[in-house]
Amino acid sequence: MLEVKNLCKHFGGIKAVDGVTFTVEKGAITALIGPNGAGKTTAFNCISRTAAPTSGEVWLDGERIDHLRPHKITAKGLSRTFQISRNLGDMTVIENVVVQSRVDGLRGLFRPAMSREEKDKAMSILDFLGITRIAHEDGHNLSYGQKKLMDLAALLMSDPKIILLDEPAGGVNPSLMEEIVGHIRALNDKGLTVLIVEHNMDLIMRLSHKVVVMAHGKVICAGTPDVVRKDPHVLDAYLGGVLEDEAA
Amino acid sequence: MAEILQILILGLALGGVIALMGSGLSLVFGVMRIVNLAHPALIIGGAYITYLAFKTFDIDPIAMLPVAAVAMAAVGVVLYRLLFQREAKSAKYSEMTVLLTFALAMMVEGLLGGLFTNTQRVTSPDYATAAFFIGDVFIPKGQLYAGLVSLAIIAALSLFLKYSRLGYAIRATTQNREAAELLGVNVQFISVLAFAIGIGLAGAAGSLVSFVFSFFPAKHWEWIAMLMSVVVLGGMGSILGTVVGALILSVVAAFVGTWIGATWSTLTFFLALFIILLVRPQGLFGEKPEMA
Amino acid sequence: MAVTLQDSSASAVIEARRAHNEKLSRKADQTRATWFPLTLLALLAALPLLQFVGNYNYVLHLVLFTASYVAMASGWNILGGFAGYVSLGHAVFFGVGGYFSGMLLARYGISTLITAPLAGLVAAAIGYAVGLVTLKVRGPSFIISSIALLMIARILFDNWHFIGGANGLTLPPNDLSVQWAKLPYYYAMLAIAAFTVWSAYKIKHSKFGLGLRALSKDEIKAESAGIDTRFYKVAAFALSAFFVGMVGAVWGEYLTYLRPNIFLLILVSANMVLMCILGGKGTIAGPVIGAILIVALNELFVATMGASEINILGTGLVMAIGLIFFPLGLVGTLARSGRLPRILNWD
Amino acid sequence: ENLKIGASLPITGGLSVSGEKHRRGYELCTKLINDAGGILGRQVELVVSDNRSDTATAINQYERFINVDKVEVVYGTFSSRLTFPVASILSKYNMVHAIPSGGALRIYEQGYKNLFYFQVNAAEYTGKDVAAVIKQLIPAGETPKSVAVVSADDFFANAIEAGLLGQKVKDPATDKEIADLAPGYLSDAGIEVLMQEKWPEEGFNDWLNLANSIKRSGAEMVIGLTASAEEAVQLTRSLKTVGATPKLVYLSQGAQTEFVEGVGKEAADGVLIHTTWHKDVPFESTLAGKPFNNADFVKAFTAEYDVEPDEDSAIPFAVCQGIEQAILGAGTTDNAKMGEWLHARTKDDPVRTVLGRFSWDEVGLPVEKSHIMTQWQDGSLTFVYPTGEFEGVSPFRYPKNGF
Amino acid sequence: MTKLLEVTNITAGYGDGPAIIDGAQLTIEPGKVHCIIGPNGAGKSTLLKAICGMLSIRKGDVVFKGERLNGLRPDQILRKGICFVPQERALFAKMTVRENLRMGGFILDDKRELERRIDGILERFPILRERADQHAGTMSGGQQQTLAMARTLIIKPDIVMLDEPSLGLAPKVVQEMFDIMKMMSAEGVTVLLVEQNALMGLKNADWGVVLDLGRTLFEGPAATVLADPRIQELYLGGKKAA
Ligand SMILES: Nc1ncnc2c1ncn2[C@@H]1O[C@H](COP(=O)(O)OP(=O)(O)OP(=O)(O)O)[C@@H](O)[C@H]1O
Ligand SMILES: Nc1ncnc2c1ncn2[C@@H]1O[C@H](COP(=O)(O)OP(=O)(O)OP(=O)(O)O)[C@@H](O)[C@H]1O
Ligand SMILES: [Mg+2]
Ligand SMILES: [Mg+2]
Repeated sequence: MLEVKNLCKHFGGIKAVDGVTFTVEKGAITALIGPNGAGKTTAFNCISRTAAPTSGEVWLDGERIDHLRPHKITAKGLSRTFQISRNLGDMTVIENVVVQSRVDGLRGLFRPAMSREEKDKAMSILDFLGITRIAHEDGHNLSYGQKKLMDLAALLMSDPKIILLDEPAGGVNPSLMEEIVGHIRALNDKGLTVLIVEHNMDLIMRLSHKVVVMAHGKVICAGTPDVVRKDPHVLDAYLGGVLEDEAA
Repeated sequence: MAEILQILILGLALGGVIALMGSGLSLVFGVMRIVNLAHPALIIGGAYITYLAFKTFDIDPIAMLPVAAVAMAAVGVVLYRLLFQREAKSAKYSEMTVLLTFALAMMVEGLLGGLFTNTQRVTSPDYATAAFFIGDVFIPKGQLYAGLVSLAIIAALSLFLKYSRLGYAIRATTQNREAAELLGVNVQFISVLAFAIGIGLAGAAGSLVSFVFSFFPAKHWEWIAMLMSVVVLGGMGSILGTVVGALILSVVAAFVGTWIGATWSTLTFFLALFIILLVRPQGLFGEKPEMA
Repeated sequence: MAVTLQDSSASAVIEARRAHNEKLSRKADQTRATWFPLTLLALLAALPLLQFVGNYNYVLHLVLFTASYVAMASGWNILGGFAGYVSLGHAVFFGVGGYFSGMLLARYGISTLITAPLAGLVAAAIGYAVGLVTLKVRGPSFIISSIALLMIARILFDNWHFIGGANGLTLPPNDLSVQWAKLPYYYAMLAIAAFTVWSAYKIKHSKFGLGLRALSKDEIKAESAGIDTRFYKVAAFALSAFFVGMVGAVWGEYLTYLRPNIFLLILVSANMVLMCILGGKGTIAGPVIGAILIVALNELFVATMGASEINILGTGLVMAIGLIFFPLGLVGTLARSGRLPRILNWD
Repeated sequence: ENLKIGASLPITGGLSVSGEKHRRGYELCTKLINDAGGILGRQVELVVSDNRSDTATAINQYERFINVDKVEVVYGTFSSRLTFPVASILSKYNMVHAIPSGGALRIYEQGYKNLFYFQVNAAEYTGKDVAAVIKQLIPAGETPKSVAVVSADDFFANAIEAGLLGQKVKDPATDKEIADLAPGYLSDAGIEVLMQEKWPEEGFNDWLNLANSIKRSGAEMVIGLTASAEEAVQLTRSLKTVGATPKLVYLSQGAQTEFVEGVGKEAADGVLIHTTWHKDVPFESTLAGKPFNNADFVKAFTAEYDVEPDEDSAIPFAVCQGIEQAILGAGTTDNAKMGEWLHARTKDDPVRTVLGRFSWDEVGLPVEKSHIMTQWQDGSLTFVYPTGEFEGVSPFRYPKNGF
Repeated sequence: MTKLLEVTNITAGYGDGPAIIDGAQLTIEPGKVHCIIGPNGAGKSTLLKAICGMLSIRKGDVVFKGERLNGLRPDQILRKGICFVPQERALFAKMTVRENLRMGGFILDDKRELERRIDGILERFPILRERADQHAGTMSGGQQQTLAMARTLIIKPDIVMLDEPSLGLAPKVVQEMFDIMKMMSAEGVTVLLVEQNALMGLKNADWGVVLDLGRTLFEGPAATVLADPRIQELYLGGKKAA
């Protein structure tokens, strides 16, 4: 479904992403992991085109998308969240969510901002994430975790085909995280493809079908969770033996 | 050849003064995120101080520069406390200040108008209308002195910002007010200080301007757009950029003025602004924005 | 220390929280008062009846003048208030509109009342083209680019001899008697103002408006939310230029005199901005209230202080005080604190 | 009941320097009239409004005078650019429009009623007197052969330039030709134009460069048509700085004291400036029905404001005198009657003001008046032309030896 | 048992909005690691902000070494010895890593000593040493977090308050982070942290605090908190613990 071929992103001398190639299969949950500064977020940025790749190709459903503007990519069904939540202050949470719903054509532009159905849909998503009580709160008056949840809610509003989640569980309460995991899985069951960056190994191992490991801008290993967790490179570069501790 | 050299000299000489006029603007923006539309009006304030001293006590305008700078800096402290302190934490700060300073510009103009009437003034020390003649070319003394003094002040200021502890604190406060506060910077004090320095620069520029251009309270409207163009060309907030921008634009304007027509020389400034926005929106020395 | 679980107090907190949430949602669906602007419009439409009992030309002039600024400030609001791009160069479109229709009137005798929408379109086209360049930058850089736009337009108009250059262009006054001469422009301006306010309302409550608000906060986020930010903002620029252009067209014939330094003045732009901000940027009633206030204040200054620098000082002071105490504008700040009178809630 | 007279003036903004002086002229005249018992036994109340140099405001304020303040008579405003639209509105109200400043020919060709210009002639014809000075006061062989003409892109300056260079005056609205001034006063006087340059009305700073170009052109005469005294100062200072040495310098502005103050005595020396008024010219006029000559005016003004008056105060004073005489002459403040009375003036039965005698042609331009050409000599402004019309004319200094 | 910092019954909120913190209390003992947990939006960050002077305290007292801190500015509180690293990291995006560290020691007067300590820090964190001249804003999320944390070590405060220090860090680094924290407390720096990674947090802490709806619901030794089944269910992701 999503194919990344030889993607590079250089900042001056820094090769943040350096020839990354991987695929995300339709209907699967793929995890992208790696140490801090490995280039995961940068790869996300290049895929969703919020940053222009230095070179390389990105294909979505057999169509090349690395030259499209971000909104076009979103329109093609690829949505993302940001590691450090970007939310729209001065707009209520529900507006933040509804803004993400699709607008078709020029006439669609002048339809009412928030139709009944959209509002209901947004409320049900908020409900689903357990944040209905802040529906009318201002976007920038939220706590860190609330912002993350709002981002996720907004993402779901646009009925994407594939979602890119950048550390969705970072800063989210463990209890809630359990639910989010459940929801992601439920969405995935309905056919949504997921690419997820996370440092919570437990979550990754339970959730993903495939894991891609990056370090220093390169893919060092890819495969099923079980294969990856045993890979010595991964252990050394990333996990640092932590998993063993927890398993024990 | 002599002609080209001459035009170059005249452009550079004017550019030096414009650089000083713009640098305070750039500093206040860079440090405080305040787009100070009142800057030219305050420059005129400094010019009046200098003019009064020149007229009544016959004090040389350049000698008056420190006095004008300090006096205007004091004004800056008061203005900051009255106008900007309250809002300094707001997210919309930068935008709001554009309007606030627009209002300030009107107030300064009104006040100066009330005090000094709208008659045009200019100080005329001997050097203001004299020049060094070197063969075929000449260097106007007034502009030369003004330019040199400007560059000296700007250099001193840049060093201060780059290396002194207060300079550090000023830069840190600019970038992240909250963080600076958490690291022990008294951001209130730093803000006042930075603003005062900026307005002090306006005062200093006023002293130099007093013998380079003639002025009256309403004159500042003519300067603001030109100064802003210079600042944007150089990159908002970069003092080095402002200097380079001022010099480049003044030189280009001088050539355009001579070869194409005086009408079009002012156009140079604004056209350059558009071109720079087109090809390099962050300006010559500005920081690149997040998304191109 | 003993481990304690303080359950009982928790329920009190939950109660307080619920109350707060309720207050928030109340704020969200406070009903708007559309009857008020409609009544106001009806009253103003009937105002010229006064001419039967005396000469109230000056009153009409003031209303007309206010209406022109209501339209311009509301138009400006689409770009400045909704999309968050503060332009100090909108006077350009005022000038473009004025000159376009003015030249048609001068050369072919077609009244600007007919060609005003066309002038609006021309202004919009120019706005679109300019927007493609200047909307690449945000914040202060944009503001400055807009000032530069104004300066460039000024220099070009000053040197364009076909339209009279810096010397300007006189238009023939209409043949109506003094009593009635103002009426065509009065009604035209009133109509434009009403249309603009209505359009602004429609835009604000459309997908387009929501998108503009989103991009005014964070363009990258908006873009990745599927909003074509470049098109949205350029379209907003064009739309706001359209309304300002229409006003310019009618204003030109009303003045019977076109001159670059009547139209292409930073003060004209500044007035739009000031009215919008003072009234409440991004609100519907804001620009209207702002325009009325500023014109009224101006009148007050001229009437009470007559000719003096105090004029300028006073205007600046009012502006500063307004900004300091009502940072979101009159309407915006009152709404934020929940004290907005019903009749001013048009959103 | 007081007789209300309204005047909208640019007290603030770009034209404020002259605007303020105009106010003094009007105020002084009003005061003197009131001291002498008013007009037709009524005290005069002067209502001045600041239009901030803004056209729309100016129009607005005249309407306000008429509708709200209920003034019976108005005085004109300052500058061509404000006068033009004001003329349209006052014409609509059938008011007598006495114009202190607004000399562009186009204003008088619009068919407005009741215009009365209180200066010498339309700006386009100013060059005539410049040429006359050159022809009459400079020995034939020594006249300047070449000239650099630089001017502000300003209504008034453009108008003077059109006359000097012999351009066509057109109404851009209709493309109709209003006047063809060819071949122009300069070529008439046998002077070749080596350089011609315009600077924009606002925001121009590059004076040294302009001066340098003038110098390089090698022209023997410099004509500077500035929009304000400020620009005259800038231009002169720059010419001095670059070391230009023209034989003759004529400026359209610079008769004010600020000019010498700004450029210094030496630089000002020999600069030729046209003016409508000079303090030493022995014009005879009347005020409140009594003789009141120019010297009286200077004395009264100095007593009142502690500075000597200049042209910008004398002209509005004359406007005020003209209006007073019109009311007295018509015996009423009915503007139609006043207009008739003013139009009926002739050379022998003129309006008498501190600017001399006035009578007008049908469009409102004065007949048979010439400018007073003044020259800065040793820090004071002396008049050098016309010779033979009145006493006190100083000898013309030529050539100017540097700045 | 000595108390270093005592927070009694405080009320605080943003601007003139509702009280977010309402009746929270906290006792900090010297040299220990304290961990606050609670659901999203509970007010944890708000509480820390109130303590360090970023928000004004409406009611109640914050007493540090017997001295009331209410009403002091953040910079004054820092000088008293309380250092706060907020959740949003608070770095200077356009300054280099080294300059950021230098700012971290802004209150130190001795320049030489400052440089020495910076070198020490860079020694300890290779990630930072590699990037000493990179602008902080261009570093990855985890790198920024490391920098923010490292910065506090420069001035050796009495109390370090960390808002979710493990946020966005790779597992390996998280462990290092907690090790550093332990080391700090061993050196006599008292640590107060807020953690969503509650398991990790409590495991490495001495004292646990549960905050919800702006007030302290539960306070006790970390092990006790960790073991309490109610708390496990409500705040630690019950299923996991089960
Ligand atoms: N604008 C930039 N300029 C220079 N370097 C950058 C820029 N953006 C990112 N980098 C560098 O690129 C590398 C990859 O960063 P990225 O944010 O993609 O990492 P990451 O894998 O998401 O890490 P983390 O898990 O910590 O979020 C880092 O070393 C970072 O310093
Ligand atoms: N700047 C603000 N203005 C107004 N309200 C705010 C602001 N920041 C947070 N809040 C509100 O205060 C409450 C507590 O926020 P806080 O950030 O303290 O939560 P937290 O416990 O740190 O949550 P998280 O674990 O998600 O970071 C939230 O309900 C939020 O809506
Ligand atoms: Mg990342
Ligand atoms: Mg938090």
